[in-house]
Amino acid sequence: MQEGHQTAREDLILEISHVTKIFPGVRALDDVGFTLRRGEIHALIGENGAGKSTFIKVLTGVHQPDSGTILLNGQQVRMTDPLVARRLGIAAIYQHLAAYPHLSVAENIFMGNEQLRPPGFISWRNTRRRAARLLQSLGSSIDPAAQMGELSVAQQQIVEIAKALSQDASVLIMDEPTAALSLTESEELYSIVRGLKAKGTSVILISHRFEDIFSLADRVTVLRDARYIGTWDIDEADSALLVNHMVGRSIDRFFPQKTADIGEELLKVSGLGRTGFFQDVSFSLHAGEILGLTGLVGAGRTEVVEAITGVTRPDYGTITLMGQQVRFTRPGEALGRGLALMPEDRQKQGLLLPWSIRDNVSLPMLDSCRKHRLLSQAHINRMGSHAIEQLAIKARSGLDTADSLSGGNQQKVVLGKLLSSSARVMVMDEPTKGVDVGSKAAIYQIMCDLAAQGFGILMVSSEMPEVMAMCDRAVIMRQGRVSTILDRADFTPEGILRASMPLERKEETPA
Amino acid sequence: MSTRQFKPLRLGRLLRNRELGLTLVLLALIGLIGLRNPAFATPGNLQFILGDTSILIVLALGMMCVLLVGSIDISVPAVMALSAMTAGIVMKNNLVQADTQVLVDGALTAATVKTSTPLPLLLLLAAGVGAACGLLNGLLIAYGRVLPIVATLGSQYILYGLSHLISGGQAIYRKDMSDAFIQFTRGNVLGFNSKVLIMLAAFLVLMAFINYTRYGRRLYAVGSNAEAARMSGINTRAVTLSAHTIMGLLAGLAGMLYASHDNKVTQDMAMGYEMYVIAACVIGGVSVTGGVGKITGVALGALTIGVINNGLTMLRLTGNSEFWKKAIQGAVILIAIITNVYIKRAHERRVLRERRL
Amino acid sequence: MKRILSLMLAAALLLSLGLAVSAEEPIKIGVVYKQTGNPFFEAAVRGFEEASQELGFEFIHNGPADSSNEGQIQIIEGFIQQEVDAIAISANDAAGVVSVLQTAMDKGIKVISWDSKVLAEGRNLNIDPSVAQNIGRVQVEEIAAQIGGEGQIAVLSAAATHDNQNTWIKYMKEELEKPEYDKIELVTVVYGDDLTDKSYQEMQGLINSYPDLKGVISPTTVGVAAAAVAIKDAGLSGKIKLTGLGLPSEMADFLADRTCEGMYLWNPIDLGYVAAYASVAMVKGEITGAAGESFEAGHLGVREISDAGDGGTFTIVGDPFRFTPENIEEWKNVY
Amino acid sequence: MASVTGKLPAFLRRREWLLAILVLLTYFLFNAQRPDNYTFPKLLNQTRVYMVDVGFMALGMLLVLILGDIDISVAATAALSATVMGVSYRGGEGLPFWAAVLLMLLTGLACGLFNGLLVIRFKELFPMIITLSTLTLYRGIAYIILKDQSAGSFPAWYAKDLGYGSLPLMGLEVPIMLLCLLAVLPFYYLWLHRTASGRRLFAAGTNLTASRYSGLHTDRIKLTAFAMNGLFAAIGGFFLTSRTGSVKYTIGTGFEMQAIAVAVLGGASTSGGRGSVAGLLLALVLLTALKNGLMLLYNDAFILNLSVGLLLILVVLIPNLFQALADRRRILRQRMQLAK
Repeated sequence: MQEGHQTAREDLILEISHVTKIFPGVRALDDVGFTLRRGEIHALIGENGAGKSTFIKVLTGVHQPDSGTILLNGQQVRMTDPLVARRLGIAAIYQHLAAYPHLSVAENIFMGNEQLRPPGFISWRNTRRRAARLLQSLGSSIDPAAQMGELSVAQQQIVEIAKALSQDASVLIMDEPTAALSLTESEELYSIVRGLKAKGTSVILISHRFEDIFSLADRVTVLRDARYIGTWDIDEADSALLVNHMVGRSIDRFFPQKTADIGEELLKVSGLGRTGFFQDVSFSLHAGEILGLTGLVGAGRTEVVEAITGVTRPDYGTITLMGQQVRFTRPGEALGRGLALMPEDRQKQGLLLPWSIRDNVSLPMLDSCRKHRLLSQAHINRMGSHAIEQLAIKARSGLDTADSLSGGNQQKVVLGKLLSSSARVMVMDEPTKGVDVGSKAAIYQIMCDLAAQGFGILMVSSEMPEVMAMCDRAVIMRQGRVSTILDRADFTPEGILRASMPLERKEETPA
Repeated sequence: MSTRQFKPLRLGRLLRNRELGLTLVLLALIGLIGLRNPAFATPGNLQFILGDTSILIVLALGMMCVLLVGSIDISVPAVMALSAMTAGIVMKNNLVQADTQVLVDGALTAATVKTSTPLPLLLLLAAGVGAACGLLNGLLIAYGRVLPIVATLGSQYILYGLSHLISGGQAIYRKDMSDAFIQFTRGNVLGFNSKVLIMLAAFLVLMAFINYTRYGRRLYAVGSNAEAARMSGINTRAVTLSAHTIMGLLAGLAGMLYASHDNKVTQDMAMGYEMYVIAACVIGGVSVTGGVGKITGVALGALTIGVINNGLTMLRLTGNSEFWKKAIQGAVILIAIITNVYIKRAHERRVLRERRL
Repeated sequence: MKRILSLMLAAALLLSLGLAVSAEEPIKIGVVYKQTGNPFFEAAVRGFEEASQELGFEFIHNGPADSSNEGQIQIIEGFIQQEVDAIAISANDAAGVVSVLQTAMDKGIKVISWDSKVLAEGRNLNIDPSVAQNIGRVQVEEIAAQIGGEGQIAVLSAAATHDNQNTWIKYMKEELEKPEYDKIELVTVVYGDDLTDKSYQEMQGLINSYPDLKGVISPTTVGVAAAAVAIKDAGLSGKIKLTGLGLPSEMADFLADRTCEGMYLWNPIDLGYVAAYASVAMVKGEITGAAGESFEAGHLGVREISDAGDGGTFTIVGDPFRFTPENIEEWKNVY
Repeated sequence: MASVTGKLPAFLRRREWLLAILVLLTYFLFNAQRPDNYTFPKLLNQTRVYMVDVGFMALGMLLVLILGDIDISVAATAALSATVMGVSYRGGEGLPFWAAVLLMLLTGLACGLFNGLLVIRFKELFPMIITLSTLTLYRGIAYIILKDQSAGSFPAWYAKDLGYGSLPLMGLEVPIMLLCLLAVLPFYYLWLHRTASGRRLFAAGTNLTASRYSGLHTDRIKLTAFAMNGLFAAIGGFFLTSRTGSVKYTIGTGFEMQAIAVAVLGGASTSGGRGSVAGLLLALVLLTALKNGLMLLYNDAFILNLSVGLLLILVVLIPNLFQALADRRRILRQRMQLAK
């Protein structure tokens, strides 16, 4: 399937072969090849952590590959920094990171590509005018003078798209451009991308949404564990095939069989609201149950679980935990009452990266590791080894530091930390984000085991297969409200998607 | 594009306009102090305050650049001392005295004229020394990965030491200064003190740089999101380096203003001044974490400090509380920054309330 | 474990060496002044140099970078460590160095304070540049003469914490009680903390707040120079009269252009010279510092030691010297 | 962490070893220059000048630095505390001395607590900015209380025996002040490195968010650290006053920078999560050896400061450069393996 031979060389705008990128201790790309035809929309898919982000950064000159070649229009290029890539006509929309929250929308769009007027001063009038025009062409009415940090996630995404479009690139890379968009906004984007294609622009599209891929892409390439897996024409591929290649094994053996019985109500949330983030959120969680909380990026899922577990304080509504009304001021209080939160960003919120496994795991329970008022290293060691054993963490010993572990094992350490406390309700925010396939399966198994032990699990997830396979029920949010709560029997991909899609600002109704 | 829909946002921006708020606070302060001592609110005194604050403003502009990229520089006064001392020594060594006659009130009077190295050259030298110091700080921070506070704390010790070494223990006095240098901060153009004009020039140049050039905007980009800046091809280290160099250059210049104004250069010149500079920036709305801050705000922040300092001097002259001065100064700064926080929080709440769910 | 090892290693090596050698050596004097880089003290050191050439003693000198009491203590401890025979100090804080100087005296080191005294219990002898009363008096006389014996005057002092400043101001006020000064009104005393820019601001404040101000006394070198700049900048040279204690090198231009028509200071070279002679006499046991004793101070002649009224003793160097536009040329490059 | 560094000799990677070597170098260098005055017993005697009061302030500062915060009001806190002690004792006419000391410690605690409250209440503000204004405030209050006066006439055992006395120990005269510092260190060490609350302090400094998510009461940890810093500042002021024998409102001006320099030299980072008692002690020893040696050799305050500044920068910079070099070498090695 490595198919340089299928296409004539001159049709290829971009040809990448044997690219390897090494970070200290990690091989982020391993001998990856990829071709992009002129005027083609080429989808790149893979699980989180498969190497897509590194791949983009190599293409845009943020990282330099350690080996391999990149041919642009048949010429070998060396992109020593992002400016070179931009000059060569490669533009990218990044999933995160790329926004300057303190600056205006217009300035965000033209940062690094300023609208100058002689003798080289920035023309703010042109900047704003062009920004407004670009945003308009995306069907958006965002004020170019608004401050970026005050926009919603979806609006920021649109600005990022406008930014990439402003560069008139011949190769456009889009990393999850629709992740936070409404259906119409997505449609708008589709037509823009098709228009670009018609003008001869080549597009690399990275998306989780198969509907994006099937409605736009000409070809699709799969990456897995930093390696190239294969490339297919879109009409040769179907979602089952792609998923199998992405996970590397058949999908039905991937998710464990859940056996837990649903028991008494553990957690009840009613009328919960936090100004500006979400409102009127009500649901309940039972022992042995895995409850999904899903919706688009920016729908308010993380904010809801943060308010429940005391990270932030809700403005309205009540939370009832095991029959008692509670209101936590910090996660520690929640943990003490049996409500544990596994946060979304394990590197920033979950772990102390420079610390060892055992020190991470024992952190919430340090008071129980004391002997004669001093910490007992033996006790801490025991906790570390116990977690390693119980969760099958791949490490030489409990003394390994968290930053030396793979994503999946890091996530297990976070879990181990929470399990060392006496929690009964486990809130997991994107538990498998950026986790390799093997660890994913293991985490699913652990979740089922916990449910069988009588835990109630509230899982925030954006991955539809995950929600459909793991959850007993699913709360679907849109624009800060609960749009519906579905039982497992009623799960359909279309149903969940329809419930997640934002209501349109204009008169159109969702498809 | 429906502008009507976003009107609330525009209104919010207007309310958030902290420059407006600061101006009001400033006027209120002037009014209050003026009530206690009418001599305070006279145009003459206000212009004096403006002149007196010019040096602080020049320094605060540089500090703003450094804070914007998320760094800090506490070696500022030592840079001032070293630059002024270097230029001062050159000036002293080249000093020529001549007795001439000048026309005073229509009559020829005997006078001594002192000339030395041309003033522009001296200014260039001081600015160069300052920029070199800033560059050094920048190198340590951007390329040596030394944390800004540690690096500039160390360089403060070093630079003061150097200015002592080169001075050989000798301060520079008025008698060692050329007339041009003494007059440097005393000229009067269109009714404005030349310090004010120099400050205005620095202000305008920096405003053009920060608001209207791509290099200036990069200061914001790096401070707002360094990772994103790196991904869009901005050399974040070079930007940090240049911010520190600008700070150094302005400190060198400010050192000359300070020396001319005081009629002397000592090796411990301006010790402790960095705190006022940082305070001016913070009151003016610059975030110490980087990415936020407006040049007009900084100027107003520095003026607020100037008004407080001068006001306390004037207040005490009619009252009798010399000993309360320091505590009041600390309390006023504290209250100012806390008020800022409350204003910002109120604004954030308003934005959240206006957000559509 | 490694940490403990490293500590022990350091300690052991430090312990292994520790021999002090002492032999018959020349007299060694440690000179402490208020601040490094101050020309007044540089000049005083020249006085010590002069005396050391005449008497053949060694001396080391040092002052803190920031005119702090703590810095002086650090230096004194260093001098004790170097086994000096006498310490001659101009103190930043009369009380703050008493304890450390007492330990020095316990070790047989003689302590002489000069220029700015140490409290009686921390010194063997104080050398005042001049009689404090005289210093206060001459400045009042000077300003009275300049303003024609009538009008408002103000005092711009260093810090409210400086003993010598307060003593002088006290004597100024006593002097102003006299009937010939009835028409002179002392409106206020302000403090510039011996910082140039603050002194300048204070002077500016005086100008603005007292439109009828006729004269200013600033008994501090930093203050009088800053006041001169402020008066000149305000275009009031000759309209507001200025006197005080000023450095000729710093004030030269202001005397030349008559912003200041007369000011005082004692000769720091003589001050150091006398202090050096007193130190040597005391180390040699010729004097103990008791009232009634006297010693030979080289070319400056015999000095009598008398009771200072603060429980200790003192001697003086001479009368403050009056600098005028006429004589400034010959002094401005001396100190 | 350890696995990331490359070729730099293992023992140099630990700040403690680097400092120990520097201590020895400094000692031998100056000892060779001044064999009669720069000796161990004499150096030991100098520890009270360079080690004790700054040392106590640095102990407090270390806690705040481990959190990744900074407190530049410590010297002002020490001054205010000492002022309260001096004024309440009033040369024997006021409170009994023990009560004055107690009041002093409480003042330090209160100042620290006020800083801490501001820090946790206004998270938008940098502790540096907050303590910059409380610095002026605290010293201003001391000025209001004491005005231009100085307070003194303390009991002889305090101003004389504690400040300047020493005890014979193994044939050496050891300053009593130093013994006080050394007596506190083991407890401080155990608390910081061997108890749950010390551990939590490091956790909060390493990653505040993750610590909060792990159930730690991060606000309380911060409050405690700042309060204890205030307390240590007061203790530092207590020992400083025993040397000066009297209090003025300007006492200890600039000591905050010295305290920060000591803690940073000892391995603390202003970005948090790092610091050790052994490093701090070695940094104090090094500074004592260096400053005293320079004092003897040059008798120049500015050269002394210059050297301290240079030392501070080099000690932080050199490991960074080695680290960068090691990282580069490691990647090169991986690339070579790739080529094979």
